Amino acid sequence: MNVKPDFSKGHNMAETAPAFLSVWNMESYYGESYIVQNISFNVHEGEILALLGRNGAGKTSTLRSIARMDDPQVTHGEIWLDHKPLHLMKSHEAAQAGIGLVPEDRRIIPGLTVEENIELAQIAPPIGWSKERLYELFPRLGERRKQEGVTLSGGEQQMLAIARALSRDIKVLLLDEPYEGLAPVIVDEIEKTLRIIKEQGITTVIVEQNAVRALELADRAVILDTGGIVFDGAADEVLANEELRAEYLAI
Amino acid sequence: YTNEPTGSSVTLGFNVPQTGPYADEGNDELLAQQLAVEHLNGEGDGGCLNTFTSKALKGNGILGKKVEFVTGDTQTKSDAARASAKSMIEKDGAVMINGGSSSGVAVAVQGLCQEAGVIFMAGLTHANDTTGKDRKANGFRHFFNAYMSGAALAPVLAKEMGNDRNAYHLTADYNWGWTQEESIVASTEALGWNTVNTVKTPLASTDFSSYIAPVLNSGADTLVLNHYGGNMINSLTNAVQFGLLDKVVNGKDFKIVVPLYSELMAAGAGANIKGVLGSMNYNWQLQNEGSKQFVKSFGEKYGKPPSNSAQTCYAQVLLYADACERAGTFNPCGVAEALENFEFDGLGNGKTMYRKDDHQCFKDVLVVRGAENPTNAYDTLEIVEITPAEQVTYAPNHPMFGGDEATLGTCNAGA
Amino acid sequence: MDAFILQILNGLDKGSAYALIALGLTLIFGTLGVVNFAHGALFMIGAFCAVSLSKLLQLSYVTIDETQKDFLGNPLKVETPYVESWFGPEVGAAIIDWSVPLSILLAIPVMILVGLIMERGLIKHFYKREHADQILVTFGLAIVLQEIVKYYFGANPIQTPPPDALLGVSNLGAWFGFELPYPNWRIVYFCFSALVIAGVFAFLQFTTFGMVVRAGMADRETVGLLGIDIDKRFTIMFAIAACVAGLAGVMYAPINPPNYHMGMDFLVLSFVVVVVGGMGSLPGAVLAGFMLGILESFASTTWATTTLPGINQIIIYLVAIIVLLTRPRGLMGRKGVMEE
Amino acid sequence: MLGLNKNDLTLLLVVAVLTLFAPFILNPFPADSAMAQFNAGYPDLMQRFIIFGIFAIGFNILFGLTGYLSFGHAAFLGVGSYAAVWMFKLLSYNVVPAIGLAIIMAGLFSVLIGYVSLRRSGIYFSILTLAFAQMSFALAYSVLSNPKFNLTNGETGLQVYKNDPQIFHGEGMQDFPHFFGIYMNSTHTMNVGAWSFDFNAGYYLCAIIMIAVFYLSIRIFRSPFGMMLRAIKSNQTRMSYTGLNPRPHTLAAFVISGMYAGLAGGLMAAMDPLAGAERMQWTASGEVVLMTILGGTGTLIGPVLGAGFIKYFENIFSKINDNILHQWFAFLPDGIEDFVVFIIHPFIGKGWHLTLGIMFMLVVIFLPGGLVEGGQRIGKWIKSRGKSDDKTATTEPAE
Amino acid sequence: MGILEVKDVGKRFGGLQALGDVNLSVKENSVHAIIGPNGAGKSTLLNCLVGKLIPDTGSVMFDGQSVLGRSPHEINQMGISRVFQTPEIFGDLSVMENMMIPCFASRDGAFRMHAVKNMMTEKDIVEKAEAMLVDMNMADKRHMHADSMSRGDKRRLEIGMCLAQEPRLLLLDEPTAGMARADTNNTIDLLKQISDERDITIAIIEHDMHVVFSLAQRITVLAQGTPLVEDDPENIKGHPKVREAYLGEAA
Ligand SMILES: Nc1ncnc2c1ncn2[C@@H]1O[C@H](COP(=O)(O)OP(=O)(O)OP(=O)(O)O)[C@@H](O)[C@H]1O
Ligand SMILES: Nc1ncnc2c1ncn2[C@@H]1O[C@H](COP(=O)(O)OP(=O)(O)OP(=O)(O)O)[C@@H](O)[C@H]1O
Ligand SMILES: [Mg+2]
Ligand SMILES: [Mg+2]
Repeated sequence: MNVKPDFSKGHNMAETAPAFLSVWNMESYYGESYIVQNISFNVHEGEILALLGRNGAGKTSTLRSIARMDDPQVTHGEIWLDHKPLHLMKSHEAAQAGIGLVPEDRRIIPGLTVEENIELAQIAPPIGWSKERLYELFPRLGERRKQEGVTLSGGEQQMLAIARALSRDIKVLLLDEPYEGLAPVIVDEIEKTLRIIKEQGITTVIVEQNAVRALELADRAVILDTGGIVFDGAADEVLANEELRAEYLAI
Repeated sequence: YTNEPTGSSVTLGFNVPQTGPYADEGNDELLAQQLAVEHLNGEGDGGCLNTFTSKALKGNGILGKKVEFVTGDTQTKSDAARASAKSMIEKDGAVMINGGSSSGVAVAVQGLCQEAGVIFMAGLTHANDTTGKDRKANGFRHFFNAYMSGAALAPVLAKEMGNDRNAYHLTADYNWGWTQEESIVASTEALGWNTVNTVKTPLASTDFSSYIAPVLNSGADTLVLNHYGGNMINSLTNAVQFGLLDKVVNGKDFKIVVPLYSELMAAGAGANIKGVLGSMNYNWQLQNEGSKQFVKSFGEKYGKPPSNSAQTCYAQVLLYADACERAGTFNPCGVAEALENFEFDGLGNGKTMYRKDDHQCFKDVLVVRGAENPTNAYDTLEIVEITPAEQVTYAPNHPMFGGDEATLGTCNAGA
Repeated sequence: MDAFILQILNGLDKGSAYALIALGLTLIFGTLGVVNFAHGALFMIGAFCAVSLSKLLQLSYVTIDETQKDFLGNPLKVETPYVESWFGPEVGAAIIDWSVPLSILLAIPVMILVGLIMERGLIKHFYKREHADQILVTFGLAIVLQEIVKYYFGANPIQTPPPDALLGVSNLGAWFGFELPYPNWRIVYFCFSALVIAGVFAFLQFTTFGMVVRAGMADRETVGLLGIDIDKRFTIMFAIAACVAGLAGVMYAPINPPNYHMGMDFLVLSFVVVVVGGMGSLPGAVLAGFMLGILESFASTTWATTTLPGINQIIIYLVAIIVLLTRPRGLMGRKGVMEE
Repeated sequence: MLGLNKNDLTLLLVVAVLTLFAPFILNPFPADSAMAQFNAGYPDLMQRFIIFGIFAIGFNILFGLTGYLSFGHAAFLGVGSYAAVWMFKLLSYNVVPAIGLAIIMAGLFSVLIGYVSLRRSGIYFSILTLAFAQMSFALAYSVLSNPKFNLTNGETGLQVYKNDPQIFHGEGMQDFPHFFGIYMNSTHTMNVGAWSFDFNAGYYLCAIIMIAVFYLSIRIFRSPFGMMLRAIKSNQTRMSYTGLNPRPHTLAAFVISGMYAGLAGGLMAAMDPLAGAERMQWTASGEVVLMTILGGTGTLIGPVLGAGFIKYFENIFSKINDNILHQWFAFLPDGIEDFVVFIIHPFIGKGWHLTLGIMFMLVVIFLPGGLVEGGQRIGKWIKSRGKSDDKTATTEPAE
Repeated sequence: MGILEVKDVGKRFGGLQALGDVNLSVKENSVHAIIGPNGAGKSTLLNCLVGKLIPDTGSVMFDGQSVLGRSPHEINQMGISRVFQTPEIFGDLSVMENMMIPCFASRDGAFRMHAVKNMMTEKDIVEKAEAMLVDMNMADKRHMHADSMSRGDKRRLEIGMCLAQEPRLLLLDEPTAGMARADTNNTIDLLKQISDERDITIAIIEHDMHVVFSLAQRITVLAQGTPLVEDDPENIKGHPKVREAYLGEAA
């Protein structure tokens, strides 16, 4: 199932990376604890990949590793984005290279208004969607633009977090549980948005507990368990596979 | 008795500020003390051993024992000073403690030495209390005091500024400041001066502008700064900044008086001290034999003239050693007895006497003035008057000195 | 009446010293979240830039003058500053005279350098550490800086006068027909502070820099995710703060002669100012600086000290307590900054 | 035993043994040797180690557990000292009432200051405590020592005078604090070969009290109350939404630590009957903060180590002068000797602050958990080298 | 008369009327769900109940007593416990200690000096906390540092902590957000069991309709700060207004 990229040519990955985003033998640690345990997977340009698994499986850690956050520390392996070596970058460089992460607790910046939160994202190049366009997509944010970001309701914050990512010209959008805390109508909205984003050619990795919804959206799925990959294949395959569903997704 | 020297050497403890604002003052004291030790041990040029009227010292240590010393840091805090004095007494076996640059420390360490049974030679301490209400049988002061400053300054002030002046006092808000203010107010009022106001300034003040400004409108024509060290440097700087010295009030030129001067303060205040009057315990420009000899020894060794605190400590170390020789023992009670009512000359201050009743030393007091045109970094002050000792002498039970209640107690020789 | 105005002026003057130090401190403390006990030392280093420059300018060569004698009776060594021999006695003397204002030129690069080294070499590693650790390390650093200065310059204050032209007093009341003499240099100091404060405000207000740094302080990680190299900005911010402290020090030197522990004397007070102003608020720090300066001035008047003995000793702390009890976050503090 | 688990009990026993045998341990060098300068086993310094240890242990109960950083704890130490000296002045030189009153007064004072200051948290709290302490200092230094109303005797420090009432001071008693006739300054010196060891009554009084209060602090750390305090540090919101009122908890911790400070102040006066105002200054408050952080915040033994470290520097390093250096390096050829002395000179004697500052920085940079962490690392290293050594237990208090 | 009576509660934030005249009555020993779009004011309402916010108008009675003007710990001691939208736990403490603290709070009240007792010798507390951990399926994590758990686990711990207090009214703000399906199901079972077996009233805010419809006996729909409808789950499902404003096609 898991197509191992062919790295036999050594480290000349810039040309040989088999996919748009390649994670190869990545290992990450929080201090002493070994969390992401030697995982490899590929995401192709323009596709939506669902990254699934139980609580504590290591999904967040994987996304954070790709976005080159300080924790967890990637101690081994390589990450390539569009022929650029992410594993050699710091988080702000990764962001400039085209990574956009919507973190699980949204991380709206306290002390800044909605608008400032977006403006902040548009300081470093490359810039993506304009404010107007974002407010069009999320009218709610437009209404609240002068309010302090952290006082928004949970759902509004989620919108802001996504808007903030889109306001940058990103190549890969990493979404950590984007539906969490959102009203069903909004989830529908966001799902629609994600499809729009996909049409724009943005590659997406989505982590979601609502596995069914995520799988309906995704082209491909990777299932993690205790830090390792237990499945890598087409999204439909998961829905079809009774065993997988029961064992790892409880659906 | 405490720390009786049994070997071939005797240890003295030099407890001076080595950190904090008075570190330079302390450093000067330490240099002088080391010089004294050298001279006692017969090294160097012998310094004031050549001029000292008592000839008991032979340059072979004290009572034949080589003089060694330990040093400590008072940090100009009573607690720290006591800790370091204790360590010298308890750990290093010091039989005498010398040094310091503030009255608080002096009183605190004096009390400690009394309890521990060693001799304390007080170093720089100017408050009346040290040999006033806080006098102790084991403690001796070579430095002059606030009363003496007042008594010495008064005639000069009268001569230079007349008997009709309005004085405004700025006083550091702690013991020494108060006693100095009290003394100066008493002696100037005796001249016929009027005291317009006395204002207490916090010790921690750095900027005195808000204390200086009111002087402008107070009708005062004289400002008395009962400040020491950094306080004095800043208050004087600020006063000059506000143009006080250029003013004419009540038809008289405005004057500033700094009752207690030191060389370091003068250096710190720079050009601002020009013409400002004050008093000192000693100045290297004194031309008596002892002084000339001391300045030569000190200057040749360290390349600068000694400060008055340096001279104080130097003289005290020699005096202590001499008293031991004359008493034939290091026992503090014997030494104290030898020092009491001891009269001598040749250590730089001219004729000097250590009074038995309160262990205060009596000698001439200098009135000095900030030099108008100093030719080098060291002659920032010029001597205006050498006030004879008689003129500054007072009764041991003077009210400013604890009155009849103040007692020395009995000498403590310790364990 | 004029006594009253005089005290207000004194208060403004004191206040501008407080405000300048507090401004730098609040940039580091309220914005970067680092409890910088070495900030006072930066102020002190600034002042010693002025001292050093004036000493440098007075570097002299020695000639022996047989006609005069020094204190030991040897021939006097006469020192002539090199600048005087290079530029002629008049220009040389003028340069020496203007050494304090000139040292601004020296202080800016020096302070920026000190700031950069300090941040890159030390503080950087402490952003994520507890405040307690920051206190210990910066306090250690402050001691080290102080002791180095003490080693070279001694413990005694060093008189650093302003240029002769700025010595003396001006009558500020002349236009209004009454006497209001005020020292020139203090007026200069006040104007200079106002300028620096305005400059810093403008920089933070009219550029996104301030917002980025505030955001970075609240959540470094997320700001990094948005492609911003927050470390670089923190470094710049630190250098600016160091520079502000240093300039405050340079200009303060003629007011009161600098000594090696002047930083510590101001340190506690400037923390009080920052906190009374409210954490994270620049205007707060400035406002609190001036407020405390003026209150302190009034508390030292004879009237105040006779009505309430000792009020001049405690006024600042008393006001701090009252403000903090009535306004939870100081005068203008923002919510959530350093409250845990 | 004693209601402690095995680790804590070992820790307590080790501390007890170390303190009781301190006169030996701190005097490792023969009295006449060149290294004798490094001996710390003389009564005054040993007493200081213990007293500041108590102060820091108490401070740590507040700071280590609740995270409330008080910058005014020295005020309580000062109040304790003044209370004790006043007892000496009024009653007699017996230390029991003096120490008792010191604790009570410091407790009352801390209720007052704590009640007000604890209305704020974080830096606002720190500044409030600082402000109170600085006010107390300023008042003690000048206003309260005003001749008409002399409570503190200002700069000089409060001390006992001959004409004080001392209503229970018996005839023929010495003028020095005593514990029912055992004088605090009585010292027995034991000479063993070249070594000399001092056993001082005051020290042992302090030592016994410290072991007791150290035991108490272990109990507090391990108690539900201690856990609540840590919970407050971790998340006050959760705390109040769990039905617990953070305020009385923190106030209790504040008062307990204030009383520890008062005890330390009382002991200080008992060892040396003079109470100086600078004991209350912010630098003194800052010092206990530094001690605690340096040793290891929130650890049981850390503060004591930190206190020892700083006091050792203050008392030992400040006393090393060039003369002593020359003695040490006398064996070197003259030129090299002078050079070595020249290099070391800035760091000793009047340069002891410099060394201290450098040590502060080195410790925080390389040992984020303070000296305790250093101990733990050494412990681990020793363990990894061979079989475990019992002594490492001292450095392994929980948390 | 319900155990919780909310009368005409209103709350403004600046220009925004977050709550306007909310009336709500929660029956004793029932499970009452509050749903509604993001930003409807659900969390705000909860905040008014537990003393985090003070409403501008109206009254809140719990068991016949007003809660207004009381501080959070007093309200909690009355028997109201709350789970937050973003987990609030004692991050620096171990999981076991986290669990013991509410046990102490319910036994000893808001403050009690136990300064020299050994915490581990409090048998009843230890047992109760252990039992609660077992109930929450977290016994194996007992010694973990609470902060280093994944978010789903933190949420479960928080619920456990609230239950350990044996409150009479349990307020849950999106308790299963971010929880894996399997754990969500466990939580549903747990909450069901609690409401069946113990004398406990539950008010729950949730966007996961699966959870809502499995648990709730009564549902209030809040929109723009005012209750839209209050009804039984069956009726809510079919309610056209609710479908439009909130549920979308997903229902
Ligand atoms: N800061 C941290 N320090 C130590 N361990 C951590 C930290 N954060 C997470 N972990 C551990 O790493 C493992 C993976 O966590 P991660 O957050 O990646 O899981 P997840 O798959 O995102 O779970 P969830 O669905 O609950 O969000 C968990 O076992 C967790 O305990
Ligand atoms: N402190 C505040 N200041 C200003 N506005 C606020 C504040 N708190 C909440 N609001 C606003 O009040 C409205 C209601 O917020 P609330 O958090 O109660 O929504 P909610 O119903 O819980 O939404 P969600 O389901 O998304 O969590 C929101 O529009 C929010 O932006
Ligand atoms: Mg996650
Ligand atoms: Mg909500």
